Amino acid sequence: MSRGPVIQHDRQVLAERILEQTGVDVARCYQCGKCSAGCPLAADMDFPPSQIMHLLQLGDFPEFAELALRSHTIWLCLTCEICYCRCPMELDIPKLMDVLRYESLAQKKINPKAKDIISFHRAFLDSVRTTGRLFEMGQVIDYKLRSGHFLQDLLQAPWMFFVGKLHLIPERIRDRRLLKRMFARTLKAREGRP
Amino acid sequence: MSDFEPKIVAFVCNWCTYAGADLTGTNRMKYSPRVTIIRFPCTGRIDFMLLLKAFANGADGIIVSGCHPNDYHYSSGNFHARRRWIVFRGLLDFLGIDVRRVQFSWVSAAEGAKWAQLVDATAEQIRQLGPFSGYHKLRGAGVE
Amino acid sequence: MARIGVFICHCGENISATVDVAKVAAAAAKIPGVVHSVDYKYMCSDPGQQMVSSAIKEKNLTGVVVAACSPRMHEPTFRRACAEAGLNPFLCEMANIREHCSWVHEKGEATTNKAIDIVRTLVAKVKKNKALLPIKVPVTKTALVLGGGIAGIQASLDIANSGHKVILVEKEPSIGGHMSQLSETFPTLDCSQCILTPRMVEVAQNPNITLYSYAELESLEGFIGNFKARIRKKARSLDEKLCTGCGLCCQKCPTKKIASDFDAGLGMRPAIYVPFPQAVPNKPVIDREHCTYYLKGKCRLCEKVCPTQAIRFDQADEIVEVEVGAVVMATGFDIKHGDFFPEYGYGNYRDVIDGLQFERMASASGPTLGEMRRPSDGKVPEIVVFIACAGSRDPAKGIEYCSKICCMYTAKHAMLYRHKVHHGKPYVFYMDIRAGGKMYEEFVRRAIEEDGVQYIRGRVSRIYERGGKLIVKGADTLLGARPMEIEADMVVLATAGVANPGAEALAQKVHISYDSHHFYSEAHPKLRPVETNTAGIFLAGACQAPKDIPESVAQASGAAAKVAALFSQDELIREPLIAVVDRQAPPLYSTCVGCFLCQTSCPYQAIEKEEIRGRDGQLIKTVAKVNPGLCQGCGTCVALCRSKSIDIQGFSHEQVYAEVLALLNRGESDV
Amino acid sequence: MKTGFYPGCSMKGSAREYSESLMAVAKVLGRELPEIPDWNCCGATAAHNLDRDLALALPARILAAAEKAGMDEVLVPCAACYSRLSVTRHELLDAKGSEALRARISGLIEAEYRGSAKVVNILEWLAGIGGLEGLIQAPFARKVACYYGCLLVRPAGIVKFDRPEEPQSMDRLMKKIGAEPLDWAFKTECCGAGFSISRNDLVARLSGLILDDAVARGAEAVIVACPMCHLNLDMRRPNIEKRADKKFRIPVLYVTQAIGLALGIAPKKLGLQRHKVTVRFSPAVDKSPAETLPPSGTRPGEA
Amino acid sequence: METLRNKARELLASKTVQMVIGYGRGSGEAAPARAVFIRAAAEAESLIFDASCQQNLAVYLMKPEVRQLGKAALVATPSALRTILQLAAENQVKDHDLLALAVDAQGEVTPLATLQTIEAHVAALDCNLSAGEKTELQKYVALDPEQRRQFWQEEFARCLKCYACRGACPLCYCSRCTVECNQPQWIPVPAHDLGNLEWNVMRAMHLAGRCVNCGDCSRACPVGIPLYLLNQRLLSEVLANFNFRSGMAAKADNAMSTFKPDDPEDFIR
Repeated sequence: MSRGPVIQHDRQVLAERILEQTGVDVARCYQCGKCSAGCPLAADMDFPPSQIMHLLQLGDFPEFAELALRSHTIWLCLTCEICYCRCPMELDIPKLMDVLRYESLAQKKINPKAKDIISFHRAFLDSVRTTGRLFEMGQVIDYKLRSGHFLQDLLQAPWMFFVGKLHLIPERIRDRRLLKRMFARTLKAREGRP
Repeated sequence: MSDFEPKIVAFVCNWCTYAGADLTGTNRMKYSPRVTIIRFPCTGRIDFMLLLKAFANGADGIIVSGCHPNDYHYSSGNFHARRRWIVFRGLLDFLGIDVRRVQFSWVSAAEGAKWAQLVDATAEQIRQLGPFSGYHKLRGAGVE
Repeated sequence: MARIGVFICHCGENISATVDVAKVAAAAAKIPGVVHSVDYKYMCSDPGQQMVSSAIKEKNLTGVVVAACSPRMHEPTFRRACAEAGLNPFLCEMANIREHCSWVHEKGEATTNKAIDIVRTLVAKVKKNKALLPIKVPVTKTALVLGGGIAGIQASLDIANSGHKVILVEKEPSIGGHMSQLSETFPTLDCSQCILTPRMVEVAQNPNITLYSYAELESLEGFIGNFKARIRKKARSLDEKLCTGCGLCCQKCPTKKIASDFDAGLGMRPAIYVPFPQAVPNKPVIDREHCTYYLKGKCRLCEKVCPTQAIRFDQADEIVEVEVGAVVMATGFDIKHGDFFPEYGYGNYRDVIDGLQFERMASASGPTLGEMRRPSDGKVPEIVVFIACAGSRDPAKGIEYCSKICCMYTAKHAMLYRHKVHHGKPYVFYMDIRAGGKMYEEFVRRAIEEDGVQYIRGRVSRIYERGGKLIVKGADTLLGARPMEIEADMVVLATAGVANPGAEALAQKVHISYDSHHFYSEAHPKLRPVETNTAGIFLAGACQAPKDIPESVAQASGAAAKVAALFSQDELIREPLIAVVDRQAPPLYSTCVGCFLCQTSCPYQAIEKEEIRGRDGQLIKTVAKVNPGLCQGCGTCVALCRSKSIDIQGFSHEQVYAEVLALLNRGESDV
Repeated sequence: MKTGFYPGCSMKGSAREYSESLMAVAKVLGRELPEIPDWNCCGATAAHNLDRDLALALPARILAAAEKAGMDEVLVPCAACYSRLSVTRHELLDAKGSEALRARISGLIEAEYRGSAKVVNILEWLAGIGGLEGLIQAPFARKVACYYGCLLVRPAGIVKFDRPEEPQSMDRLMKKIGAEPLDWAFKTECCGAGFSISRNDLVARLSGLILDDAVARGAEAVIVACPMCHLNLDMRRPNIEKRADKKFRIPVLYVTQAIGLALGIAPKKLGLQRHKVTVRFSPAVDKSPAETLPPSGTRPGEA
Repeated sequence: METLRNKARELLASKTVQMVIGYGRGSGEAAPARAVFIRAAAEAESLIFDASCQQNLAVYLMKPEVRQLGKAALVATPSALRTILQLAAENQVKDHDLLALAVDAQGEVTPLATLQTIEAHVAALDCNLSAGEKTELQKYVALDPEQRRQFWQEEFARCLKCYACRGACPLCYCSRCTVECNQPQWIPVPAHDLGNLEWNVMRAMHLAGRCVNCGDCSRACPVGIPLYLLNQRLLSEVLANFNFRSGMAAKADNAMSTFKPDDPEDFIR
């Protein structure tokens, strides 16, 4: 590392995979920074969106692409779409972020700070997988178990229950088997879990 | 059939393809001698009847080539030519005349290498198709 | 009976290394009609040319084929040699056996045979060649200059000073264009008015220049050297000859609150007005859309106060017809206006202004008399944010190209602001600073180093108003793309430079091509930058692309030089390789049936309708006719004509037909 | 024209008042809104964060079910679900390479997705209903901050019903019921969306900025059209206030609740009692407190 | 039929037109209808209109001897109406040169005095190839090229170069046909295979973007060559590639004398 990043030419770079999967050509970005200027969470990100784009533009240096995959940014991105909406080159950054998340998951390069966010997503989808819909109560419990944040929001639950917003029994759809098959062929197949 | 050497006539425009073929020469790139060029001011000038005349008089294949659209000496003649070729090809095809014997192309004045490739590829194509004897035989007595 | 001479060149060894030239010469000699066939080491050398010219004389040749290099190389050489020997130059053809044969094939029989084929083809062609005479077109030595901005002014003065008449047409009431709106100019900070107004006065006083202000081109017909233009002089509603420009009417006009275009909407003007005090001509116009008399039928105050009784409420537009030999397009540009950038509140917040508005604010003759006062409340803005590329380099909301002038004028604006508000703070959001040009980079450095303009690299995402401040949300991409907010008092957008709204319609009117942004297209991006594809029409200034003043002036002088060169001769001489429509003896007159498909296909509008009339004046038929001044000889019409009534000289039906047959029919047949 | 209804999961739970108020309003307007049979969750943020095919398949199954039930359009009141369904429809019908993708997703959902059912959001749906003005019982004469959030107006190329900056459709709707929509700066800024549970610190900050601007401009209520936005601005109010170290008393109403009040529907039927932040509006013209208040729960400032 | 006759009488009596070009009974029982030129109101009863009236009478508009007789009213089938518009687009017919009497299968007669009204009338017609025509054309398109070549060779072998196709075609109005050019001789004079092919290729190309598919060339052909197939094939090409239909507007630019920058060019290297 003391020599600094090293160019590697003989590999398919991340930017090319992104282009293939999303049609977003990172080469079109000319680093005006408007995405970062408008991003609601840019200040919380390790690499604001324009910098993610630049890391990908320098794809001949694998270490830079790696920084993008290991970034906290890709998990903080809320898909609020404001960057895409204002990008002068009409680059669909939110869609690109999706691909970076998939790559980060597949290559097991998840930023440790993103653990809670991903736990929440997993809990959410588990609920959908088993019932076909989101079972808010179950999901929150699942999330607490995954994240270890047992005490957070403890005070909310009774109130929600009281005003009729929290159900104790999940709603289930009829064709749950199909849902299971859909999960098995997508997320589960990708993650290689039962 | 292996010693068959096709006769190919190239109808080209003066400003792009003719100059492109000049560049091929200046760069000493080699290509098949079976193709001979006839110079026109513009692809727009090329009458489809001339293509028929070439086949009738023994051509096995034809190249028609001019300036790329929008990169053009006479602002739009090649666009008109393109339309004409679309219809002419449709007609030839409907008459059962093998349209692979007419190769249309855009070769600019800078594309010397493309010209050489085009000629060789066309010559090879026509070599595979063989002599256009079916058409040549149409020429009955008393012509010309 | 044809008597053709064939001259085979060795080109040193360039041809003879792979082609058996002696064999080619021998084969050529056997072609019927060939009476002379020789080969020589260098045909293009003096002795080689001498061989051609003596053979023409001795053998009484009716045609010459020089088999050598590409005609693009030496056709003019040999045609000149033929002409000098008394043979019409268009009876000489070149057979290209070098670029198209000896250089591209290996030595061998096939190569020699191909050379023979090429020679035979050209011999067949030249037998069908006809002697042609160059086309002469008379030239009207008056130029029409459209647009009276700095480019049109410069072009007019240069043409007029070379001794030719100029008709200058300006659509606004005064010449001066955008340059007259500017406060100071980069990189010298000259006062724009100070350097421009003397030129405007020169235009008014030059006897060679006829100025039509408040006028527009109605139509343009004809071709190089011979255009007919119709100009609409819009009604000024006053008699220009009587008006002395005293200005009393403007002072007394009761309708005073009309947003002034000249002041980019920041200032007000009356309904009868001159756009600015130094206007040329200094004669007012009545704005009929706002004048009380035209709206309500009452008032006529200006008429009452006018000391020379010059007001003419019933004046109508007037059409003037002029004949000109050349046209200079100098119609300038516009900046992108309106609500195209909602995230910046442009068009919504009054203190978000554009570059031209800033110029008027900074101008000593502007609505604030040069003081920095923001439009909403007239307060001096303490913090001003300048935003570069507002719409430029932005295919999503603006235009994809770089408007070129904004980097420099933004630096100038920030600098001028700092000169006027010493304690003020100017910030510039930019992505790249494009300061290529003499003293340009130095100018930008001066803004940063001496005038303390703070440059921030990044684009602003959004601007919103809160509590009388404009909150500017940006980011600094040099500092980890950190988002930042500036509470500004005023924001100046360097909005994109675009073509004038009427540019497309005007281009169609004069038949010149334009790009997808409606900027006018030059004939060649490098080698013919001031000409259009239409002969006789030239370009000057920002109607071609955004340009700064020095570039506009340089191009205007270039266009003027082209016009002067055109006017230096009484007749234009053109190659006669053009299309002609068949003419026959009565009763047929022409085989043309007048379907006029040729007319729509012609890229040059060179095909006209000709009415053939009998002695009694009765119309017999309408047929096509090619205007030799406009035809460029592409031949698109020739291939389209079903009755083969159009032919093209130099590539005639007979010539190309003979070539095809000769190429494919080896052996001795003569076609 | 058969319009189907996709409630989405939160309208069955944490946002049930949105559903209740919608149904009450639809009843007055004489519209039937049959639910899509056996609908499933759209996958929300979680699915597209983790797996693209799943993120497309879940909404595709919903849309295919709507098609099968003969629905020409589907009303999706939840902005987040609307976004997922719209994006899916775009990807499977209009985007480059959509044909192959459509085939693949149809395989996953074991049904053919054709794309015949349109997806409409609540603002589009309400704008399409004529004669609303004539039904007003008590004009909702309040200064309101119309909060569109992210997903109703973006991405502009896919949801094309209003412009992405300075949208106006909700403002127009509010004018129809007698409210005064304010010009404010945070109409389309993000509230923190799906981070309500996993990163409520971020939600507290972003939502705080929104409330701050609305209050500063004199708004009496924030109007929303998204359960997530409501959750963040209303239920997360204690977190917001804690982070901002100040109190915000401004209530947050679903667009259907505001309309319901103007139509004279009783607050309880509109589910106003289920809010964290007390809503003191009643359908009466005068600004007296609502007759039925939520029985209990955490009042602003009590958390 | 009586409506038509009455209209003709009225037009002639009022001198609105000098002549009505219409259909009359041919000689013999099964003979097809033939063109008649009615110049007096009294002759109007010889006018007929029935299923046998197929000829495109617009062809007579281009004959100088007919033109000399003054303004005509033309009994016009849909093809004839489109021909009139196409001729107008080619500057051969001007507004008010003629009056069209549009007739349909029900015998309904609509007088159309201006090109604009003809345009409006034509716009309401179905100008697509009929289902039967499409099926037949498709049959040939589906053949392999060699079968198509043989088919046409056999068809053209019968061609006599009598030029009846040209004579019947209202759009073959050139005062000098290419076939009559001899400097150079573009088309060989004798009726041999090559000359026949070149003649028919040339005619088809010259009708591309112009032919309105009236079918009179095939009806005129004494040896029954299905020339309409060539024309239908090219009008389908023109429609598919350039989205252009001939004979729909009096001021339309021709498909073959215009272009679009994005015309297809996948066949060009």
